[in-house]
Amino acid sequence: MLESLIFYFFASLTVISAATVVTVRNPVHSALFLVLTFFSTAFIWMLLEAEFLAISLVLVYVGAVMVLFLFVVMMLDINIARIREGFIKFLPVGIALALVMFGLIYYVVSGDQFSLESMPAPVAKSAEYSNTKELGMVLYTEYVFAFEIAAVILLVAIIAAISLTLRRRPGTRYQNPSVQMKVQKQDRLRIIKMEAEK
Amino acid sequence: MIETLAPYVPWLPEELLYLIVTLIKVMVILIPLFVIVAYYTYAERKIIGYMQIRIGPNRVGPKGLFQPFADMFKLMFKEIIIPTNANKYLFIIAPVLAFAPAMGAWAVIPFNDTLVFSNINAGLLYILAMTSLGVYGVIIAGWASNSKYALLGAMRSAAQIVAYEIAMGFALVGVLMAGGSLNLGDIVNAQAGSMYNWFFIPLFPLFIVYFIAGLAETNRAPFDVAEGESEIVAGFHVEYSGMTFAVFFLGEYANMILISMLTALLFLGGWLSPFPSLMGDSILWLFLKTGFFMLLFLWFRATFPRYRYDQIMRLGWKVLIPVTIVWLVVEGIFVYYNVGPWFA
Amino acid sequence: MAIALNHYLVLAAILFSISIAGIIINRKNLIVLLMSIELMLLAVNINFIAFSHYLNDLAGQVFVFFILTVAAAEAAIGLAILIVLFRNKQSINMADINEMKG
Amino acid sequence: MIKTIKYYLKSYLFLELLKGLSVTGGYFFKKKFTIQYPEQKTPISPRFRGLHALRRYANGEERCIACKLCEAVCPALAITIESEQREDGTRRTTKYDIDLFKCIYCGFCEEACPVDSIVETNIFEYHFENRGENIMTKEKLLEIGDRYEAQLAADKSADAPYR
Repeated sequence: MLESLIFYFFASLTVISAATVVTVRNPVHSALFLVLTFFSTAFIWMLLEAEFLAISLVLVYVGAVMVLFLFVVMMLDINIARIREGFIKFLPVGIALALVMFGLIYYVVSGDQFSLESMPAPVAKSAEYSNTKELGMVLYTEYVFAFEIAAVILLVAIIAAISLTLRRRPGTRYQNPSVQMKVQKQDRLRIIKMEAEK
Repeated sequence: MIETLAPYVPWLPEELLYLIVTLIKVMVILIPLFVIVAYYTYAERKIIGYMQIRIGPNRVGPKGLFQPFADMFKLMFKEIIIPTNANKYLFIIAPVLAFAPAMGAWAVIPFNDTLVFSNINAGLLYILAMTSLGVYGVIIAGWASNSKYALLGAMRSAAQIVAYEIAMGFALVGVLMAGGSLNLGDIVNAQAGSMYNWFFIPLFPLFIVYFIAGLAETNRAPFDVAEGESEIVAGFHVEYSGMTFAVFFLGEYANMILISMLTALLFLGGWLSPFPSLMGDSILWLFLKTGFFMLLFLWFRATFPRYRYDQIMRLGWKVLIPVTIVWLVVEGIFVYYNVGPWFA
Repeated sequence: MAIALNHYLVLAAILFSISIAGIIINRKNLIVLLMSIELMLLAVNINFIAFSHYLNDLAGQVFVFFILTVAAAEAAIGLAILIVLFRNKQSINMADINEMKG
Repeated sequence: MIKTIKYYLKSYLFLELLKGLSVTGGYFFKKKFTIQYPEQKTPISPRFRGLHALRRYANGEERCIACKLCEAVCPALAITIESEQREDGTRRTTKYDIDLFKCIYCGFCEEACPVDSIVETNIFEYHFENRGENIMTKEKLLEIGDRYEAQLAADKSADAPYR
């Protein structure tokens, strides 16, 4: 009873905030609602006993990716009126397509093959069970190759993101603090003997 | 606890009793925390005063001991001003968002072998997730205030916290490798033995990095560019006053205490006694160690000038993260060859 | 009363449809487009985890793990492109990215 | 080479940071300089320049002879003097106003006065509660002079050897 209550609460929160993400005017608001979506989804994952992924969703998405989104959205001076052009025009098409899509998926998933009878809920895990540990076991044995590829993808993404945005502004002067720190008296100061003027 | 209470209130349904007991537990953690936060602010003013050869607050009560209450009443009765064109909801929500994760993280902190509110397996991950949420309060406050300085502070804080979280996470990975668990209680118990077994010896660079990243995560001096009184007035909370400001304040200090306690738990063996042959393990050891790091927070603030913003980023990305990565490799070698008493 | 698997699947389906609608109605706004893609991936992830739970197989969670990694990388590069675009055009309107046509 | 090694040692061992911490740590135990103001006060020099006063001679005659030197020297134009002749042929002021909002407490009036009439006392705690109270009239100045004459005379004699 409590479980379904939690499920329906967070599921409706997820759906409402997701709908707000795509309809709200201000990109900052939509980013914040996306944060809410991720957060409530994390609770739903928690219900599904995927605690490691639920926490890493909060950690990676809410803690890092969405901060990046917010950072960019707040930094750019966006003309909201311009990017909202065509919102009303495409609204019927969008809703129609979404409904069609939903209808199709619903037709498939609402069938008997996914109901409680044909696919009963698994028995609850014991307190000793550690989702993180099990996931690690699988990840570092069966999927170790895929894991390494994922690591390389992340590395490539870092390099790509940096090389895309890196630019040297011509004409700006940089100071190198470590050189400044290292400087000694004899590097800057020269004491010379000069004959006094007559 | 439920078992002991149940006979006294047989008419109460069990779920409700469970709820009440949980609430009592929460209160048992939070109320002392609030008192400590209040006196931590007093200690900060006193200690920094002493380091600047002044004597700090000494008017309210003997030696100024009631100063925190005076501050509290002042802040409670002050008007909350919402700036024109500010986003009202976000403006009010922001302090709560800064405050709630700082409180939430305390749920998994063990004070003792058995004294822990919620003994979850992924405790370390949960802590990391909670500390990363704190930045939302700052960003939303900065954006919702509709003020240049606040926005600047928010932007600085966002970039800074994302940068330092990586270093912090890597430092925690080191602890995780040494402790062999994500559960904070298990990590402390893995350090059992004498002072020599504590993790700060094999993980010394990570210990330093963790504490520095902790300073940066809590936006404390010398990394307090998000507030930066002398350059952007008060950064993200310029527009806040009264209770809303007080909530930010509470959150920041609770976070400082949290980081201090985590450093004590993860690297200094928590409640374990440094000389087990002389004195037994006790919660007092944990408080002593935490108190030392809390003092360091204040001491650093009294000593170091504020970093310039670009130098903060340089330190985070180019110094701390490489140091942690190198040390993780070194630690891997340690683990492989079962070095010392730590990885046996 | 336990929750049936198709509850989770329907939830994922709703999220997926919302994100499709989002892509269509916000087609000028690059940022919301990126966010819609994140939503879509999230819907897929819910499916994966639900199946993993009900089939008692961790493979689904491993997949989610990889999707999270790739999606984070995608978001980072997407935002980098967005910034470069804004720096060159002072706009994030999709209609302004028309120099590369045919 | 050696220099680089020394530099890296210095920065990675946090020597400079520790030095900084030891400085603040040392000051923590030093004697504090704080003065608890309303209860304790710092000593005041006899040359202290505070609130103004007009002095009298020992026989009760006011010293000011309306020479207007102070009015002339005042850089802030804070002093206004009007004068007329008395029946005994001496000249005395009828109006001697100092606007304390204009006054910059430079002490030039005191220096310029040939008869040591206008002086600055060591009173530095005073306030106004109404508009217009910032104008110190002749009566008020004389009254202050009468009240603090002992102090003023002592200050003057303490300063006299250096003039």
